[in-house]
Amino acid sequence: MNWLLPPSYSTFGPDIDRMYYIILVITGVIFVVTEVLLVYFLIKYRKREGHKAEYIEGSTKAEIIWTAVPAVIVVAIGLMSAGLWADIKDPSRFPAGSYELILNGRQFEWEATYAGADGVLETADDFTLLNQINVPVDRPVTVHLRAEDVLHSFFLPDMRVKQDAVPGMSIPVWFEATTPGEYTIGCAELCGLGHYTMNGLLVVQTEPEFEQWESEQQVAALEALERESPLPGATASVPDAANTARTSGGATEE
Amino acid sequence: MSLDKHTHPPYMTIWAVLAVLMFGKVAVGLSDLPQAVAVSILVVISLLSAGLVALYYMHLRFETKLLWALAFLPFPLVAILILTVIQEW
Amino acid sequence: MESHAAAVGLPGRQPEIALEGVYTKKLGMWIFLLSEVMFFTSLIGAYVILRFANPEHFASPGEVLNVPLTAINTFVLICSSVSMVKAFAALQNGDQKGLQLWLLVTIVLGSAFVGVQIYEYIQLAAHEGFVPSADLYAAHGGPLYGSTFYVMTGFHGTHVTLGVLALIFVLMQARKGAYTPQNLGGVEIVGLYWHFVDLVWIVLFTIVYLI
Amino acid sequence: MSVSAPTTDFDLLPFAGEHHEELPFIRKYIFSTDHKVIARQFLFLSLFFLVVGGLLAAMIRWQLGFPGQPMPGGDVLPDTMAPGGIILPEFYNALVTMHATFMIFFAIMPLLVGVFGNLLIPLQVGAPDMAFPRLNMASFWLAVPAGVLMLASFAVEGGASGAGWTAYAPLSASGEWTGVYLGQQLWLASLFILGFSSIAGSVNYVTTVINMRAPGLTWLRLPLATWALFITAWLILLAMPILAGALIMLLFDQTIGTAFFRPEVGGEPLLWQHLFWYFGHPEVYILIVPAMGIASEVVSNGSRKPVFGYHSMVLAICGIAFLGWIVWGHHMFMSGMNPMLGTTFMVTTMLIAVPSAIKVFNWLGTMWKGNIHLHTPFLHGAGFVSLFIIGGLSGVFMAATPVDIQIHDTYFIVAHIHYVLFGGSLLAIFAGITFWYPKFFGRIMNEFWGKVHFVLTFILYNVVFFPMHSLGVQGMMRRLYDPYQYEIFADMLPLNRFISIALFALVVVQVIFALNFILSLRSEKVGPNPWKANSLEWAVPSPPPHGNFQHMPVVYRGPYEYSLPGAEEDYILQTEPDEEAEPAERSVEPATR
Repeated sequence: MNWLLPPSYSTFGPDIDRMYYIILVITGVIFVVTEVLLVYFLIKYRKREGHKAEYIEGSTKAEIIWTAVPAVIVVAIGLMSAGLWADIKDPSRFPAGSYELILNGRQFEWEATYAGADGVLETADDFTLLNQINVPVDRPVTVHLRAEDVLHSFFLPDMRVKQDAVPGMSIPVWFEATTPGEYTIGCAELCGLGHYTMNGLLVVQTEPEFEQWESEQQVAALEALERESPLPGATASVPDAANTARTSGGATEE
Repeated sequence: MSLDKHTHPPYMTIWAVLAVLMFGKVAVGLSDLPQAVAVSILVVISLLSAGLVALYYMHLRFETKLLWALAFLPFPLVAILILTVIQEW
Repeated sequence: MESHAAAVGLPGRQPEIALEGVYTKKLGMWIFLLSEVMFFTSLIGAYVILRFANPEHFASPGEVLNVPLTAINTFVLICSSVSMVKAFAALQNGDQKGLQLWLLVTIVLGSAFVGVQIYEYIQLAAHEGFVPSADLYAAHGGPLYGSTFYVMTGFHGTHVTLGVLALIFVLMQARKGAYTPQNLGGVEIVGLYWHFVDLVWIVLFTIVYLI
Repeated sequence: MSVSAPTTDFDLLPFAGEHHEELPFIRKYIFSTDHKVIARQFLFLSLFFLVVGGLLAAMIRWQLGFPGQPMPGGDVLPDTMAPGGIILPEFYNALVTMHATFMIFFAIMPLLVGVFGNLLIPLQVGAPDMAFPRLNMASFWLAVPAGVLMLASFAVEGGASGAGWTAYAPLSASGEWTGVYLGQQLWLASLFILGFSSIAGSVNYVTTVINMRAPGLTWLRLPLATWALFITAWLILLAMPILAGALIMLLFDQTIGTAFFRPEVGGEPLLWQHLFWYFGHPEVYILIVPAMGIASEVVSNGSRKPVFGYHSMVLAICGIAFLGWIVWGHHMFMSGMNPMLGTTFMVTTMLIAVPSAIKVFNWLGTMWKGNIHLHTPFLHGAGFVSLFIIGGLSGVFMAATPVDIQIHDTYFIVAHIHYVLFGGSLLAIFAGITFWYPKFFGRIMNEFWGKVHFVLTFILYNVVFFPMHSLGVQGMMRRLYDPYQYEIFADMLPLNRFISIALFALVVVQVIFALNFILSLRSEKVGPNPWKANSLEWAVPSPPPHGNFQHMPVVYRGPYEYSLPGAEEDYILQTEPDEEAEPAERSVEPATR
């Protein structure tokens, strides 16, 4: 059993962890004090022959104290976390110059769509990735989160990122990875019988690695586009050959 | 509504007022006033006629203040729900 | 409840403890009406929010819905509210005949209201293609318009029908002379419910038909 | 004062025992309008559903502890659920959904509101029965079909609803996503009918408390159990209809194909979440406030000392009731709700921690300088207080929005839910059943086995649920059929297996309570006031006769005047005339002693 949060690898991760530990300390102290007090009272004031309880109806002074003190503590915690919450979730405070991509959740897989050679999302030359997202390290990334069928929840435990994907909405989610490596993508909202199979891979690459990977993908996408239809017709979301599509749990209704 | 008092509230006049208000609403509704203006007028009129029905036909006006409090209880909750959820869009 | 109190030799309730003048049945009905307010809040609130979220789904007044017919229908319901109050006033004066007459008028007006509404549904569904289910929806506006319209007005219509049934029951009791100026419980309770249903329609008519 | 033999016009020989397979029979279905009979009927109904909910929990823990392995006794289940005893993913989702639905709507809520509301309110306010006895009977006989419909949803084609007890749209809005069509519709219809049952009951409770209090029983002389049930009735009255409306809209989405919550035809999934949680948060206070009331009663009785700060306890309950309406957004921080709304809901949620803190400190204040009798109800009450502290404090983690990012929809939330619902409400229910057993059946439960059951339950309970905080902090999500698919959770299998085994032991330990409950139906009869308490229900014989009071009781004092200086006993019934009071008030003959 481990009460410490797993290590975080995003810029706002440590701030969230600090909030968790502050609350852990405060609630820990209150927990110990109250439980010890309870046990102490049970032992000290246990029934003894001839002893009578003291007729005390209460004391307004005590009431005021244990109304004001908890109120101050909880409001303080609230104010501390309000700023951090706005930085993470309020689109108007997202860092500028972030790398954009679209993530589409559907029953039992994640599909990431990257801007193709023209650098503009949702154009013919976009390339997609199934159940895998590659992002550059030390650079803010904005994921435009969407869902096709039911609610899903984009959860990066190592990056301290969680956001429900709602069909009909495109919700921006940002994070900035600090260390390259392979991390887990999870679905945290019940989305049907294959909910537990919706795990994916977040690959954080160094700048050169990412540049190289991205250009390869773009070229592959362009070639696929040429082969398929010489005229740049409808946006063909070409299943990326490089990534083996994971066999999803249930039949994915297209 | 104590039993001995037989003077009834002016039911017929209230009926006339309600009818006038209702047809007035229809006129405002079908007129081509800008929507914001029309909506606010309509809301005011319907709250007014709803109040009239509650006060005189449901005899709220002659009941104890506590019943007024009970009758009024759900309306702040209604306002909280609609005004909060509407922020979403 | 009265039979219990008698059985156990209980003197009547001390009025100063109870809510002065609001005897148990009336208090129970008022409290039930509060829960009804919240039920309609849920439906009307959903309509207001959905209309605010997707205005393009909804048509402006008169385009799809037949406002003149419903205006007359609303007038019918207002008249039924008056006849209900006249019935209650008649009972207070001890006029049993007047009570039964006005109750009958209320029942007729109430049934007329439900009849007109059913006729309106048939008109809308048959000719305009204005139906609750999204896939069959064909009228101007979008499927949300049909869904919200039918659920709100349908549940209100159901409440009016239940009101009419209750009024019929009260009329039968009145014929048997169950109500006296001292024991006007049943009539006042049905009256409160009826006025509440009329009150909901005043709000509903405005929001659905006129905005 | 001779007490004439209670002329009970009903013949009730309950031999209900909730052995696992056997359904509790009442030998004769009694269409009675006596609030005490209805309380007993609710008791047997909800204890039965408590057992059903417990079995579903055991199956969930089996799948999490021994994923994919055949469940002992699992071959009883049809192949659509568990071929060869191995639980299928869709059945697991149904288990998760129905465990929560049965426990919340058909076990804890009826046990707290249906059972103790019906038994205590008329007795504690000094009324012969509820304001509307027939409506009260209808309230029970509406809950039965609701329960039957919910049980039936397991047997229909496609199985029971698998969209979670919160039934988030669009997953719940159309069977296309889960393959469950009729099961989801039955789920919706069943809760809709249960809504009627709750509203009928609450209208009764509120009217009885307002209008039928005995003379002298002012608002500030009401016992805290009745205060809690009164405020809870208000919460039900104003919250259940919202759920009823939302359920109807979802039911039409499912059946007629309307567009309320189906995004592909223009609906708004977030609207369902707002409506559900606007009902949902008052609902979770409906599940805890009566438990707080019961805890105050047994803690004060056990400590032989007045409740510390009665006025602030009442204010705290009212505070919880008001604040309960403006916090629902904290269930939706991650749901795509406007982040600025998140900040407002975070502040209101932080504030609602204050009334709970006040109550905890007042319970501790009650025990301070008491003369504590460690009888079973008090033990459960003290257990409630200690576990409610943990439940309340773990709520602060989720109220802080950034921390919620990591722990939302993980096992941290599951731990919090079970600390307030199992450690909180269920322990208070055990306290209540043991404390008012004389008023239910005229006998008393065995103290020794009561203590054995408490100690084993308390220990095993913490062994099962405290580690779940750790699972949640590691990020393990809720409702995962097989969490070990994720490599980062693979090493959590041993801990999950340990929790599962501990839970099986916990379920087995509950047999002690069941046996104690059943065998005590035959134990020796007890007098009107075995626990030496003060409120009015202890001024009538056990079990109280039809009509409860021989004469209209007159109340002279508060409900918690334990160890009054100068009084010979350490308790004084509320009907005891006040020596200093002027003679006029003592004219009416006090009720039977």
